[in-house]
Amino acid sequence: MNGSRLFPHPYLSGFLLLIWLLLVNSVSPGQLLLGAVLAILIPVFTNAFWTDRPHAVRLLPLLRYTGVLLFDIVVANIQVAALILGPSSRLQPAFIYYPLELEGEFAVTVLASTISLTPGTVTADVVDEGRGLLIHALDVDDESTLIATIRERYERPLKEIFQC
Amino acid sequence: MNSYFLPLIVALPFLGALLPPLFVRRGRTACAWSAALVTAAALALLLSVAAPVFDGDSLLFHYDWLPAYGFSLTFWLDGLGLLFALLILGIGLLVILYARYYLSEQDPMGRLYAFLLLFMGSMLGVVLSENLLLMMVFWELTSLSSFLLIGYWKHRADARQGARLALTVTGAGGLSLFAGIMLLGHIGGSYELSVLLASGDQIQAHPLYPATLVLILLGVFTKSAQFPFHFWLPHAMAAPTPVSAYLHSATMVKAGVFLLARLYPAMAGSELWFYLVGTTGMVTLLLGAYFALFKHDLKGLLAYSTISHLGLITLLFGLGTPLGAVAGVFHIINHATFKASLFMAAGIIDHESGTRDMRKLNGLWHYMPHTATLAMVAAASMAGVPLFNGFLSKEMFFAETLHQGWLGEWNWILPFGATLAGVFAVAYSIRFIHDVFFNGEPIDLPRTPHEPPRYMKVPVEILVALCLLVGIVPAWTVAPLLATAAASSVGAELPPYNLAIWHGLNTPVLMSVLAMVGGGVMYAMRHHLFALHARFFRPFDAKLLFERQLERVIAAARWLTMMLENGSLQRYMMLLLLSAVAMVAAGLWGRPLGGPLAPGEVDGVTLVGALALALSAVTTTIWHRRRLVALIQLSVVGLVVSVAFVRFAAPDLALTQLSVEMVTIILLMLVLYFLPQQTPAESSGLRKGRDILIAGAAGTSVALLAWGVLTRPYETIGDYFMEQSIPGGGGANVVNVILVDFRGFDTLGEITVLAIAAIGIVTMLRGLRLPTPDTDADGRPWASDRYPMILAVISRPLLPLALLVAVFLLLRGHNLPGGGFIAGLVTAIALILQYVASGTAWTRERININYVRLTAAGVVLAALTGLGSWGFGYPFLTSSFGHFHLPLVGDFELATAMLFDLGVYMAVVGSTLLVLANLGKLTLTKREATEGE
Amino acid sequence: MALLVAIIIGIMVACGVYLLLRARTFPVVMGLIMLSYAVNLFIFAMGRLHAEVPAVAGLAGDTSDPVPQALVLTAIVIGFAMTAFAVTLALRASSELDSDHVDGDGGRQP
Amino acid sequence: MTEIIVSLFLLVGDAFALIGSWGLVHLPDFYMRLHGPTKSTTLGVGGMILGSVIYFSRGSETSMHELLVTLFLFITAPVSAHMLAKAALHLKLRNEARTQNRQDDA
Amino acid sequence: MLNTVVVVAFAMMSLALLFNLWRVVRGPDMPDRILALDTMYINTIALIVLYGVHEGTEFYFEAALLIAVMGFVGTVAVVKYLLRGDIVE
Amino acid sequence: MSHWIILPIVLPLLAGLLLLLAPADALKLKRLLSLTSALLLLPLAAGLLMQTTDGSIGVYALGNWTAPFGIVLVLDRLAAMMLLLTAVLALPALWYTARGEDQRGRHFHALFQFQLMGLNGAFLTGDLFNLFVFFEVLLIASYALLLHGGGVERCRAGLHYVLLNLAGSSLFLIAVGVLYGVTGTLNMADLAQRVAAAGSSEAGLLHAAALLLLLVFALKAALLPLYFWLPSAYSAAVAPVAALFAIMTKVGVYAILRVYTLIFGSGAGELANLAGDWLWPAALATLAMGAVGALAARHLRQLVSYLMLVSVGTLLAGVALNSASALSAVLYYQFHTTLVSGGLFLLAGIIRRHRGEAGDRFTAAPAMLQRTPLGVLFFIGAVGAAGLPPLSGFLGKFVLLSSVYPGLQQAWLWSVVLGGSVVAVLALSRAGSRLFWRTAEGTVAAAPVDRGQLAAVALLVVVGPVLMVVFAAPVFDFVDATAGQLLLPSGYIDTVLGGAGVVPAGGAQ
Ligand code: NA
Ligand code: NA
Repeated sequence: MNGSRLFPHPYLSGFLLLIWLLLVNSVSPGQLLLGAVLAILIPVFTNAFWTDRPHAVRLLPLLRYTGVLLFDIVVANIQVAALILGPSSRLQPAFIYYPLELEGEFAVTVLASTISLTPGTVTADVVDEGRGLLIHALDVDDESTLIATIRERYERPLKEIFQC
Repeated sequence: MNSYFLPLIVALPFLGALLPPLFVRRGRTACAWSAALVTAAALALLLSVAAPVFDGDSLLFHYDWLPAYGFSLTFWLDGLGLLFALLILGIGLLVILYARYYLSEQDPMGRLYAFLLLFMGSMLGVVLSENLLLMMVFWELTSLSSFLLIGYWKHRADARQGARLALTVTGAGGLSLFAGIMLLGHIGGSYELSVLLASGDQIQAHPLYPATLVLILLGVFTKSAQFPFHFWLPHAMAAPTPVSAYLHSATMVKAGVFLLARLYPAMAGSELWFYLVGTTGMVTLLLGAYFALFKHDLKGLLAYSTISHLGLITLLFGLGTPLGAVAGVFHIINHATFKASLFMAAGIIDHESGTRDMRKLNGLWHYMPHTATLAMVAAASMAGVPLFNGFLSKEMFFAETLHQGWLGEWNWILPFGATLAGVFAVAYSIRFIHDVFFNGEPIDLPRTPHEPPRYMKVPVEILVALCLLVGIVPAWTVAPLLATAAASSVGAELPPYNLAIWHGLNTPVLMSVLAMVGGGVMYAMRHHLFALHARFFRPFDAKLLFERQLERVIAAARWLTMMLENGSLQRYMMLLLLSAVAMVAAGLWGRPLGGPLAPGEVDGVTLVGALALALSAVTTTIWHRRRLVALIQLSVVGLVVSVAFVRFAAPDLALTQLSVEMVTIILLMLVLYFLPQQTPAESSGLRKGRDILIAGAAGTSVALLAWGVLTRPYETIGDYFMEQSIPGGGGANVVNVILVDFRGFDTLGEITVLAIAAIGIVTMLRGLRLPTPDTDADGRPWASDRYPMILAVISRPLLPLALLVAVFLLLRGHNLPGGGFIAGLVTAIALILQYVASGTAWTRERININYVRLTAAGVVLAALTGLGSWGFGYPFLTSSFGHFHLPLVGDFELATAMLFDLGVYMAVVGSTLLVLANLGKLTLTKREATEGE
Repeated sequence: MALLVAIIIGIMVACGVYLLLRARTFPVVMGLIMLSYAVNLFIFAMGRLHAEVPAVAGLAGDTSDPVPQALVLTAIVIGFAMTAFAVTLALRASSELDSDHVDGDGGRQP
Repeated sequence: MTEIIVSLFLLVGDAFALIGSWGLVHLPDFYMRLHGPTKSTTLGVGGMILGSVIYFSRGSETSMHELLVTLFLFITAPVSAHMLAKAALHLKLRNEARTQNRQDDA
Repeated sequence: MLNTVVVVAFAMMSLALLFNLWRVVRGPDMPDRILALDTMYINTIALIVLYGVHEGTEFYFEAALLIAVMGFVGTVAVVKYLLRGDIVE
Repeated sequence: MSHWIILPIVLPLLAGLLLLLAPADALKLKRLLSLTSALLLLPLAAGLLMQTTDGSIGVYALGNWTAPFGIVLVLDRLAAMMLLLTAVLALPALWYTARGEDQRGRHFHALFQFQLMGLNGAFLTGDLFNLFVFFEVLLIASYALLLHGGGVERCRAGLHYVLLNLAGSSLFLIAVGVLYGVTGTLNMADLAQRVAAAGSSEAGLLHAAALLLLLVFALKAALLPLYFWLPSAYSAAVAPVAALFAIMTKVGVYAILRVYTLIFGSGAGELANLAGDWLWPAALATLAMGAVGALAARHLRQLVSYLMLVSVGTLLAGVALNSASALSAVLYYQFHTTLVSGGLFLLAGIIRRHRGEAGDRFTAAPAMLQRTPLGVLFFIGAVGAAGLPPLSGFLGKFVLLSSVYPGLQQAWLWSVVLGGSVVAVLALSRAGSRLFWRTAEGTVAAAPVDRGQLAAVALLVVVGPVLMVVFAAPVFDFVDATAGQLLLPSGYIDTVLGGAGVVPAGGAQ
């Protein structure tokens, strides 16, 4: 799947083409052609900068994961908004150590970002030489529930997506 | 007539000055010959054209040089000029001969002759110039060349100081003379003597005559060492004796009295002239004579005697009578001959005995009878003894002092003073003879004296012979020259005068007798007088005084300079800013400020933005001592400014402001790392208050200007650009079309500035060793995680994304907001993010571009795009564009301006990365060494 | 609006000037930056502030004068170059002179 | 109809942004304040951008490019938050007293 | 209706920005200021999007995009400064 | 289409860029390239000057955009003169550097070329904002050049120089902004017309902008109270850079001449000739304080720097007089004093290297090995710097002094200028005596003086001034005509605004 020097980054190229069309706000043949050229050329130039990219990505689980994430973000926002608007003295903040099952920098990063984007949690640090995350949560009743939620809802699907 | 001989005569010594330094390698005699031949050649030229002058004709060479400014190269040989030219060249020749034997082996002979010839040429120029500006040129040259001559023995402090003293006094006098001459030229309407000498009445009637006279006389008196400017002359005695013999007999000091003689028809005859010139002459005459007696140094005696005799000549011209002028000219001749020979004799004595101190020199008659005889003749002439030439002119002088009537009942004071000076002159002349050649035996002389080499005496013999010939048979010798010289000085028919030795027993003869007897008596009483003099006159050294005063002036100058330039940027900045405020205030003062336009409504968001802007600007300032905090505040200012650009429909500006601000902040942080994190509280309350006032005034000034402009309508060239942008520039985004087309030249300059700055920065950073802080400002060790993983992982895919955006911005710039500059900054920032997230080494491994070359290539591309238009016969930077159609792709436009913009892009990427990466690299070595991660 | 803009520019100039008069290089450089922000706004304002749409040819509506905008763009870039140079020079000076005082006298600190 | 949807998106987005900013002001310690902007503001901007996309996509034209901004924010905002938290941990910023598992050595 | 909404939205956005500004000014610690500044950048994007709707123009899209980029890079750089002092090493 | 006019800008630009592209260690190649460019500039400038001798004004419309919309280069007599002066100064300075001084830092040659580009651009441009851009080009290059060689003093002086000039640039922008805000144009000829036509309601703003601009130019020209940065900066620079800087102050003088004869000249109505009243006292005070500084100087570079202030004072006093003959004198004297100051800076550099630890300080030091040629050059240079005959400085001063009619103004000018000359004589003779005459025991280990460097000095202090005297008549013809052109700007305005320099559409193929 990871191809030649000429076309080193098929996902990236596709992604760039999409971005280009978004940027120019048009799907005219000219722009398609220009976008394709750029989508091929730019990865050639920047190939060296992204050598540790994920080798294989499973698209379907990725789409599902994205959907779940978007939904959770909306929910999280409402929850956090409520927390913020409520009296702050009621909040129970906590630092939580989250032991990772995932491997691979990219996958861990995606998980960390997901945690930061979702309900009341922020990945504060990567600890234990990359085997755990330190999470700050705005309001936690039960630490283990939170860990379990993250594990089930995000980490496992990511393992599937990145096959690691 | 051979009028072009005149400039040639003047030029010869100047050109010839090159010869002695060349010939000195072939020996001292050859060197002297080269100088002598040049002089002889000039003299021969002079004599070849001299004959008509004796008939009252004159020779004129004229070349219109700068007619608009009255500056012509006009030379003139009349009687006066001839006389002086003869003295200059004749005595010059003798001095050259004399110097050949005077100089020691160690003295660089070529240099002396070169300087001497330069001086000779300058003097010839002074006396032969007809145009006063031309004369002025040579006048200053005499000061300069005499400076070199006096300072010839540069290893001696007295020579150096004497030379500088002479230059300063005569140079300053020369500039005064210059002013006087310019005024004279203004009054007389010309700088040509032919015009000026004929308009004496008009000149003297002019209201500026007094100022003109004073200025000119300042030049004359300084040059001729008249009181109170006489003090430089004795110190000029530090020069080798041939130089003294030349400068102080026939030339340098005579330049002043020459000018008196020369300008006589134009300037003389007024009461002011009499009082200024006469008084100065009389005072100088007496003072010089007095001090001459008390000098123990042979040359010192001669120096003051010179001052005194110059005073005499000055007094004679000051009388303002034609016969006074005749006597003055005559005494110029006589003084030149006897004084030159006396200096040479003194030089021989010095040379052969090793000292010039008359208290040591005694009884030299036994050792050098020949020289003694010569010296005695010359001294007798100086004393005014009959049968010697000095007597004749002194008699005429005495006679003239009796014939003036300016002073009324005080008329007697002139003959009295003249006689008194005569008494002193006789006394010091006797001293010169008796103290040196008789008066017992010499007292520990450094050397046993003996007669000098044969040829060293020849010049003295010639001069002494002249003294005698003129003194005995004036009518057969000097008469024609004197007649023509005096006549041309007076500028009119001369009244009859008689050069006979004996006119019968008259008052002048009595005065002479009185002077002789009085002088003898005075010399006899000399020891009492010396004691008396020592009681009342502390030994007083003008040179030391000058040096001390000069040091004091220099100290004051240094103090003043230090006071002004105290090296404080804060003060300089304050002056600049205060001046700016003053300029704006002066410009706006008393004129209407506001214009007719309505100020326009303010909406709420704008107000909030304004508030945010003001607040963050103020907090930046208040907290400037906490640098990082202030930096954050400053970024808020930058952000709001770019939002303001959006608010007022200037997207290109907003984009640029945003990207530049980010690069700036990164830059500042890169630098701040090495600097103190806090600014010490060192401004006093007073200073802060003052600065707040200045800041307030500056802010108010700019606000007033803004208000004034914003409330006025105007007509702008911008409308033209709006119309022409598409048809002429091929782009819809007018701002961009201005940048790359209408005013592309500005942009070319701008990227050049960027490139130069980057080059300069990199140059500055080379070899810079900075202490890297081990802890942060609070003493906390730095975090150990150099490249946080999550940041690194996310940053990497952002690079292709950013490049895509950059290409997007670059391509659309011509029609929509964007352009090469913004695209360049986006690219640079994306790359810098890689540096931040993954490190310099990591990034450099992956991007192998020489940023200097990239920058240069960018500017080259822009410039070549500009040059491309030459090929089509259009001026630099003329753009062209066209619309094209390709199947599948559709319509698109290509413009050379896009190529130009690509150059801009490359230059921006290159220079930004050049700066940031090099700043970042500063720590690399040290950190890796200590942390070893 | 004119008054508001004039006042804001004035305040920014005043802040910039005050910083320019400080004794240490870093605040002075910040003052230069502030001043150049203010000056950029000032030049921009010289094209008057009535624009409704950007200076793009063919748009309907009141466009602003494009010339001052082009001038500001040039001025921003030049200002950036100059700031970069100045701040690097400040760094060099602090190393050479062993002080970040604008006159290099480290000894004047209390 | 579009106008109502656009208005709704704008208002909701705006509200989230405002609440996030409010959290920034009134929450008691840095770590808690961090939650406001990372989520609310991100979504707030997202909402407003959706509103804008709909607004400018009237008729046949579609204008999706604003989505890029949201996409970009969703990628970067967690990283910013993470970095800020890292810095806070490094600086040992004060934790609210009731925080479980405090990291400020207090 | 949209106009009214936009005006209200402007007011709310302004308020949000003032909150951010307050935190930038108030601190108390550097991360607070940086966070507030970052939030300001994001809210400014919202403001600009709003302004685009208000003016009915898409000319300001690039400005919004660039603010997002610059806000991120700026935040990262300042945080790196706090962590390591040396942001490019 | 004649492209000659743009070449003085493009040639050094391309040379500078090629120098950046050249391999870092190819010093000989760089010298060759740099010298070739400087050498070509000389005939180029001379040729351009010849083009102006018939009184014609060359216009080059960049991008083929007609004035007042596009940027035009304008080659009138003054511009041509300044180009020639730059070229004449640059070549010896560069030659001097190429004899070794260029190894003391990197990128010297490129920076030098950029500096030349900036100077030439400033002299040629007919657009006020473009003048700003070229000011910045020459300033940024000068900042970097000033620091060439590194070291504490250069750093300190450089910091002051840079920061003050940056503040000055802001003031420049404000002034240009106001002028544009009121008149709506940037082309100087157009500005002249619009200022002349402006109503009295606009006078205050225009006046303020004009004075602010004057201040900026005065900062460049180093006029009291804005010159304090100059002595330390110029003393700190390496010799050839200081020599090139001799023309930097003249850029200020040039700008004043240009703007206050063209835009705010006699045609400016209410604002006519507004600069003179300010320039006059400031110039005389600068002259006086320059003289004081010359007395106070402790080393030769410092002395030359202060003498430069004296000359700036002299020049601007002449500008303030604003009469044809005064301007003639200014133009003539400017040429002279720039060359001589430049030459003396170079000489100071040589002396500094040959007097051991004493350098060019006025303290006793062992005799220099080749003191005769150095002494001769110093003497001649000093004569030139003091404005004494027979060199051209004297002629310049004479014409300047005689250009003013008797009265109070004359009394001031004469006494200050002539007093300044006396002080200069005093200071220079003292300096010469200390450097060349008063020597201490011992010898200095130094390489023999480089003949090429001596030749560079001789070109500037001897050959230049002597030629200016020998050819004084044609030179004065030229400067007289230049002054006339400046005082009667209608020719300039009509030519520039008459659409000159533009190639008609389709007329090129
Ligand atoms: Na004796
Ligand atoms: Na670094």
